[in-house]
Amino acid sequence: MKFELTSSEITPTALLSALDDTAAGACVTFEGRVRSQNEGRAVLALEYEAYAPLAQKEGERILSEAAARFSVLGIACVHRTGRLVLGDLAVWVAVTSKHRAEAFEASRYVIDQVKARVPIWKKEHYSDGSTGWINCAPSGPAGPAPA
Amino acid sequence: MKFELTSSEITPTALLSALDDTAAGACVTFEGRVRSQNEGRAVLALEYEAYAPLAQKEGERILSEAAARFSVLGIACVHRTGRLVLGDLAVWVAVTSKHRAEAFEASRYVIDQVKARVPIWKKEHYSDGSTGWINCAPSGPAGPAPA
Amino acid sequence: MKKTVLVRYFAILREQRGLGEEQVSTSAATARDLYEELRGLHRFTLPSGNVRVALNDEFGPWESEIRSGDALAFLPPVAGG
Amino acid sequence: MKKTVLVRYFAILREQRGLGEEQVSTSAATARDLYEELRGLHRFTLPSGNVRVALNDEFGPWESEIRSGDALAFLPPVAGG
Repeated sequence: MKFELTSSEITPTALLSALDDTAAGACVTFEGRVRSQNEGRAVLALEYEAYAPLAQKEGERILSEAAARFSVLGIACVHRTGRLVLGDLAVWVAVTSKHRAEAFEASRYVIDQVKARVPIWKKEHYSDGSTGWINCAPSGPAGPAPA
Repeated sequence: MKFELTSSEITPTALLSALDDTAAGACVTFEGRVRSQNEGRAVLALEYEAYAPLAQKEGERILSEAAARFSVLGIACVHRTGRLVLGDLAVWVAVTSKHRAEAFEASRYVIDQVKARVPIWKKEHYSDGSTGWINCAPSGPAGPAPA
Repeated sequence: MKKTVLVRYFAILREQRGLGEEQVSTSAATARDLYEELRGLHRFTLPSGNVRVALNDEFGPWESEIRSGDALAFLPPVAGG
Repeated sequence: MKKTVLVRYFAILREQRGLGEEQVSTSAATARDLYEELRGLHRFTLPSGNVRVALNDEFGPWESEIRSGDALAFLPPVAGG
């Protein structure tokens, strides 16, 4: 069970091999990538800023909750910080379990909770030169952005 | 959108790169692997047998259904045939989408339907030398095995 | 009147029959009649309620009428994944 | 009586403040009082209802009393993933 913040490229292959377990019949992974459009605006790059000590604690709490709720064998989550460009991997979740239902449910739980609770912020850089902190418009809702 | 039956090792890295798309913010993959235990019995190896022409058609129908039901960008499923040993990848599903909900739901739909509908059979080889066709006990239920 | 059809067997049915396919001469009217005939002959353990039939590489109802030249396949409960 | 606390700012608050952390001398009793004081001073656009507070690297309620030596962090709505 491992939660990690990293300022360098996320490499799923190495991370997955740490979860290898011949008791596991199922492995679900989620990759969140920098996409070219957000709410109709062309995105060129983005920055993630983390409050590292608390992000680490909250991330570990989420993985513990998932392990307690679902019958899983292994669980991992890595989140990038710093500047990312189109197609870069921003967040990666993997769960192994004996049966598939648990791996699906636990991985969904982890990414939903990470997005809602871990103190990480995203600033988008748009093709017109402007930038914006997601969810931080003064009158906007405080909920997490989709996907 | 691609469904494939293969008698050689499934290699997710190559398959994933075919799904690369900078419009995709989310990618969910499911890996089904040969696990060491099934219903309390130690498994050494297994064989998958497919009715290839109909398995191909039914697999393609499932991917079409998933693409029609969920807003996805890319979708793929590969299923092994032949003899597999512990840890081998038996089935692989990947879905890319703009937002994460669709990728989770579509990948779950695909694997659930593949297990329930595609004419593929599994024979397990146990550590005591015995073998068994899964779901084919004469008095047993006809539903698919978990995981 | 007898007709000749190709029958394919998979998984446990293939093993119980001892071969993967064969030409069968039968007077069975429907796919179900043919399965019951073959089940009695070869002592298949699966009742038709646990088996599906495919006619010419497509799933079909058990009540499908069979004609000379048809290809039938009897499919035990599937277990992919 | 004034106390001195460390305040950390993140994301849009960091940019609006123009720095990531500072020592603040304040007579605010609670975390909320301190945020409102700083918000007025630096024209933060986010009301406290859209911000969370962390006290000594742990989420805390806005009514937390603050003491000299505390480290507070003001957290805009998160957007990981």
